[in-house]
Amino acid sequence: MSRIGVFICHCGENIGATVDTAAVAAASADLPGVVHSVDYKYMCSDPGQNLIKDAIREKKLSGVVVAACSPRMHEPTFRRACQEVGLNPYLCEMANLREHCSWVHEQGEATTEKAADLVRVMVEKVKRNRPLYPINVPITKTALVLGGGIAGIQAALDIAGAGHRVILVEREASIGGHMAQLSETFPTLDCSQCILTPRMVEVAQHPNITLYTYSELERVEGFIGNFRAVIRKKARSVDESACTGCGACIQKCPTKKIPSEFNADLGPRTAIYVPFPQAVPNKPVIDRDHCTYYRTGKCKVCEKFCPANAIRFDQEDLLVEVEVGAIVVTTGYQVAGAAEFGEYGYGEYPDVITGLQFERLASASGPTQGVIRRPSDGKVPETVVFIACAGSRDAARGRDYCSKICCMYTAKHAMLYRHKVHEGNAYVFYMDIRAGGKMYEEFVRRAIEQDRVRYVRGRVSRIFERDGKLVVKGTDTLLAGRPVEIQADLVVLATAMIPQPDAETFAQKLKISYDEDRFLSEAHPKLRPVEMNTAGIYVAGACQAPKDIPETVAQASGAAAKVSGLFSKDELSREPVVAVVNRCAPPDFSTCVGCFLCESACPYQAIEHEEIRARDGSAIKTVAKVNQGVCQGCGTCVALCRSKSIDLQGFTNEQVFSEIVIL
Amino acid sequence: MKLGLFPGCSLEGSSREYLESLTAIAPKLGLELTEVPDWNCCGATAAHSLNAKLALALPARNLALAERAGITDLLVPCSACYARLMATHEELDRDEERKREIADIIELPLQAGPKIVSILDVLSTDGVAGRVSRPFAHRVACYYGCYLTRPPKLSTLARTEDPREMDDLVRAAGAEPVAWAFKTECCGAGLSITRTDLVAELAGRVLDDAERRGAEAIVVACPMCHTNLDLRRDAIDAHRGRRSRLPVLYLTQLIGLALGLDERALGLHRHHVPVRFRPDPQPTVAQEI
Amino acid sequence: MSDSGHHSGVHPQTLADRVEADTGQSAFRCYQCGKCTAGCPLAAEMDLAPHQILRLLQLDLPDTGQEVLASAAIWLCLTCETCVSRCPQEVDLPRIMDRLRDESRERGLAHPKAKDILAFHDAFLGSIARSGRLHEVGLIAAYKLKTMHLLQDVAVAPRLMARGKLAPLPHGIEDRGAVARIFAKCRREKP
Amino acid sequence: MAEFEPKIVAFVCNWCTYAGADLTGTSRIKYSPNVRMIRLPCTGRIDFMLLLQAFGQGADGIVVSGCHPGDCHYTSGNFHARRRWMLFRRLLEFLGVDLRRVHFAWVSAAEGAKWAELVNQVVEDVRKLGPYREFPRRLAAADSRAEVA
Ligand SMILES: Cc1cc2nc3c(=O)[nH]c(=O)nc-3n(C[C@H](O)[C@H](O)[C@H](O)COP(=O)(O)OP(=O)(O)OC[C@H]3O[C@@H](n4cnc5c(N)ncnc54)[C@H](O)[C@@H]3O)c2cc1C
Ligand SMILES: Cc1cc2nc3c(=O)[nH]c(=O)nc-3n(C[C@H](O)[C@H](O)[C@H](O)COP(=O)(O)OP(=O)(O)OC[C@H]3O[C@@H](n4cnc5c(N)ncnc54)[C@H](O)[C@@H]3O)c2cc1C
Ligand code: SF4
Ligand code: SF4
Ligand code: SF4
Ligand code: SF4
Ligand code: SF4
Ligand code: SF4
Ligand code: SF4
Ligand code: SF4
Repeated sequence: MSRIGVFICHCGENIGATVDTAAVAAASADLPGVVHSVDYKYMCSDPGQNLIKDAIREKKLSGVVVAACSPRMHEPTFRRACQEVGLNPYLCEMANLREHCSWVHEQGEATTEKAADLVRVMVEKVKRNRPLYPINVPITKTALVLGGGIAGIQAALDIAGAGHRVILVEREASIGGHMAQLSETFPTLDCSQCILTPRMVEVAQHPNITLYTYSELERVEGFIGNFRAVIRKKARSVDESACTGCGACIQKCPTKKIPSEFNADLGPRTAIYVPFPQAVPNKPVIDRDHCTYYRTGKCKVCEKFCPANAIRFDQEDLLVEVEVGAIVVTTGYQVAGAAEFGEYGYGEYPDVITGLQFERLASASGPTQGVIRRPSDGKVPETVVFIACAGSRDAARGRDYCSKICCMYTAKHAMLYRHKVHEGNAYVFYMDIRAGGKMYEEFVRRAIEQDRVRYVRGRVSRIFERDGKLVVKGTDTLLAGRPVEIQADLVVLATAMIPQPDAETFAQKLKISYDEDRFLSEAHPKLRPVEMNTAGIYVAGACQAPKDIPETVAQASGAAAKVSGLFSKDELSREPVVAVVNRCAPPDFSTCVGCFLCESACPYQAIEHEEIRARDGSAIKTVAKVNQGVCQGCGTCVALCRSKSIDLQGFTNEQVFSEIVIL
Repeated sequence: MKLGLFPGCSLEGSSREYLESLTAIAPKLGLELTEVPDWNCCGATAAHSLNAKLALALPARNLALAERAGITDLLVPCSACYARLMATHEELDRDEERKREIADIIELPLQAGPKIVSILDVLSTDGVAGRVSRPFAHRVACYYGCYLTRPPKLSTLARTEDPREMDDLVRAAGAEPVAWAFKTECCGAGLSITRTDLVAELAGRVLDDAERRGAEAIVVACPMCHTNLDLRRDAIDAHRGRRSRLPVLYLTQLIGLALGLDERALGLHRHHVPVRFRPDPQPTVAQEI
Repeated sequence: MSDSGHHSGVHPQTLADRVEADTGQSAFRCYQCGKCTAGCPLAAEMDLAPHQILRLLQLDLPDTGQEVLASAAIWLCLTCETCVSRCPQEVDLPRIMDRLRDESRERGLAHPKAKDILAFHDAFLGSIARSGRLHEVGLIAAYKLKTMHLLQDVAVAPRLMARGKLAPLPHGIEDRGAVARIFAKCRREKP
Repeated sequence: MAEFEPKIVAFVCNWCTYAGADLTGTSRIKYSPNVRMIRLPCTGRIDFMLLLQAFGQGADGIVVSGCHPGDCHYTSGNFHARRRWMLFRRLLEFLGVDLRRVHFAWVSAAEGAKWAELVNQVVEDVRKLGPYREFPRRLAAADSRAEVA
């Protein structure tokens, strides 16, 4: 039998002046199950709280209703008071007599009546409350960082710096990502590799970081604090521990004409290679698709010349299982490529290139040692046309979004070109200039005012080649659509930043969500920008949306701070407002019929499958099971379950129905 | 292959050599053509310039007649008619209500309608290559014009900005297609009679680029293109102040020549710019794809 | 009469609204990049560049609609579809142009320079309405009469005749009634 | 005769509408006292049985209100609610529920005034419709076949 105590607060005049609190207390005293009912001036004050504590002790209360202000204000206060005298805090509920009653209605009978109703409803509810206990999950204090671009590097270093272990997985042969490919970076024009490579080395040397390059995530299971991941270490064909990185193999490899990914296809590489000289680790891999030995069975030149006997043609992929408490996703982006730009002749004319290719042309470590030479004949171009928004803001290509960085890098490219080729003409065709960042607008103005880059407002319709020139047909919309035709030597397309080609399958593997453009979706666009919906998984960098390096690094540090916060405790304690699937006696075990409607509805992927087995181990049925570490308590599953097998603690069907019934 | 045929008005009049050459090569290439009974004009530019409903109804009647005649694939050699029929087909497909309205207007039932195919869809490179008896060994510029390639969503060509299908066909016939920039630039199409001055400018640019790349002929698959480049040549010459004798051939004529057919049967004598070739082509500008 | 039409009884919506209602094409999709104009073969000849036509539809100031309907540009558009093929926002300009021509003529706003083009279209449709197919000799004759451009093209016609390209008599279709009825049904009901 | 005072039950989510109604209070905006609120974590938790139950229990009108789409605390919860709403709108209609008595709304934590307006509006609308007698009777009749869904 319930023994409920009701405590009506006057909140000074706030409630007392409008609601007849004494009448409410009197009415409540008559409710079935109520053994104690008082009103008092300030329930939240120490004497007020003591009233509650004393009553709990003296009257052996099994539940408490405090009728006062909004539970959003003082629920924690009163629940703590209950707990202090041994009553489970979840047996305390509040009726909102202030915000929802006295402050919004005139003094009068109807208002007092409503106040009494509100108390009655809560009394009915609290009778059905059950003690709940915070959910504690242990935390494995190791973070898994997926993707070794600047985002992954920054996150790994920050987490490792906070004293936690990090496993960094990069699928290419070296970490560094796109930043390693850039020449100089806006808005300061520092040399990209100069600021990046020290951090790459730091990663390699950090005692808390384990680096897996040429590796990918195979699968992952578990939940926040307790993930188990399997990493596939792809066969390098080189024994990393034996290899000294002398490079003899690379020099001798006769297969030399493979387009270099690092140089954005503007230069060759060998079949055994490191992506670039400053690679971390500086150990080669054999590209088996191109290696003569793997294709024809003959060659092994590298093996012959390797002084360390490090070549392993028979090496196989290795699966490594790791346990981690948090995952940071930093898988980056790609740039939109070839086939897309028919009207610009990309792929047709060698001198129509992407911005990323221009970075390699402008980079001192690039195929032209930083001299801007056009790919077709190696001439230094006299006129370069840059085309902004190539493939971005382009519904026809299924991409409505702005890539955000290209306005800036286009200004940078034009500027670098003008610095390197003083006589050269640089034109930029643009629609809008988006330069919202610290010193960004100033940067663009400098390109226009000092470096005399000529900006033409209008999109280019077509490019064709004539007499060795690329004829760029555009218009100037600021001059009422006057045709602007430029005979260019080189055209640079600021191609869109797009998600990795495998973004969807990758996201599905991790059970995280992505948006219609296939960028990963953060939990809240403003307030939880580095968390994913799935607890324990964080995101940073261009895999979430197009962004530049400063923003990427800020987000990476943010994600790292979140991870460090999580790792600062040994156990994770959560509100027990979570869903549970019921259990009942054999032979049913649960009324769950295994339809998994709940699974499809749960926004947090908290529903798992559980096999119920008989004593002899034979499977009886598969039912839903809520992972309480992941469930956020929204209750969507409850509303959908037809057999009423899943219920939300704290807001059970029984509780909510009883509230309605008593109304 | 059995095909329905919608010749369109031009092919019965000013562009009859297109129809003549098509009918001449068809049996050689195994194409059996059945004309849509009692077809009517598709309305061309005039109808859709002035009356949206008419622009659907006129082509729709032809679709319905073709369907009634049991035609499943309908060849429309004229690119302009092809574009009108494609557009109508697409719109009626998309909009059932519109379809019912139009069926009422044309007083004929219309279901799915036949599949509409262009001349480039039906000619196969293998089919041509296998039957060439007199390779057409000249450099030519393949001119696709507007209506075969646009809008890209309806076009059946793989690369609408730089299509290759016609180039492949002439190569199969022994010719050497030049890489040039005006494959799909507009020649002025429907303004041929009313604004000959503009056509002279636009068609002139096309001609210019073809000559510059050393083409010995322009190859077309559209009566409008042919009219503008061939029949309007004097106007173009006057506009540009120089004379050009670059012949303009229908694709079907070029293939016909390669198949060894008689020039007259292919209607070459009907052209305004005489079709003559130097025996040993000496390209002026060397451009390779 | 104001063309923004907020207060006119006959045209309750703006021109942009009317265009959208009939063609499904929203002028507001256009973000004024100018790519249409950059590729349009006739932009240089037009009094309003293609993107400017859309801009005027968007602006909807008191006289902008009128300005569009009275422009020569809408009559010059060749419906070559170059613009829509490349438009990043997939705005079907030629379709909008068709609709603008339609209303321009209906409301007697057609640009004087459009006279010939209109005459040609009318002659063309007249020819089809009569016989179901286009009769080129008839068309040219009708057009010349309408425009009094009797001398233009005189050089071309006999040459066509000589090469057997022009048939002096029309090839009509059999069921001319069917086509005549289509024309009758498609005639716009006058408000 | 005293004016009919309709009984309105509001199902609201904890994060947006409940907080919005708190703000109505903090701003001292007055509204009709005829409403009783049931707090739930999310509109996604609202299942149509709850609505039936409320009508069965004598409610004359119902308000369902949560976060604006896109602002849901639980990311997609209120989309589920909205989609399901379409479905059970039909079901409610089938069962003979007077749909004019069910109001679906979005009230955010910042929309205190909107909450007051909404409640007043619904109270007025339902007052005009009069007490809801037909449905409870039907429900009682159907009670033998109890589990409706
Ligand atoms: C032409 C151009 C010029 C630019 N110039 C500038 C500039 O001047 N200033 C500036 O601030 N920004 C510039 N940027 C932007 C800059 O490149 C990005 O902001 C930055 O590189 C984003 O870093 P990231 O780590 O998120 O992604 P990335 O650099 O793409 O790194 C992602 C890494 O993850 C790896 N990876 C991907 N998938 C997986 C997987 N499944 N498993 C394991 N590893 C995976 C990739 O191999 C890669 O190493 C420019 C961009 C371009 C295209
Ligand atoms: C008109 C307008 C509309 C906007 N709309 C949006 C929008 O729709 N979406 C969006 O994302 N952003 C919007 N923003 C931007 C948004 O306001 C800011 O991004 C955000 O408020 C920045 O937060 P903050 O904490 O850095 O700064 P602030 O909000 O300025 O907070 C700084 C705090 O520090 C206190 N403070 C200052 N000096 C001291 C000191 N010496 N000691 C102690 N305390 C101090 C201040 O009193 C203040 O409380 C808008 C901004 C404006 C102006
Ligand atoms: S075996 Fe392969 S990697 Fe080694 S040298 Fe030969 S081609 Fe190069
Ligand atoms: S030669 Fe051997 S030791 Fe030297 S880099 Fe190659 S694999 Fe490593
Ligand atoms: S950043 Fe600039 S260039 Fe890039 S898509 Fe946005 S507006 Fe276009
Ligand atoms: S200052 Fe503000 S309004 Fe102006 S461009 Fe920048 S962000 Fe836009
Ligand atoms: S809990 Fe309910 S919804 Fe989920 S699987 Fe079981 S029966 Fe289906
Ligand atoms: S309460 Fe919400 S988060 Fe928890 S299992 Fe149900 S749907 Fe998922
Ligand atoms: S190309 Fe499209 S979006 Fe650009 S100005 Fe023209 S119509 Fe507008
Ligand atoms: S369709 Fe009209 S507006 Fe568009 S490019 Fe052609 S002529 Fe210009």
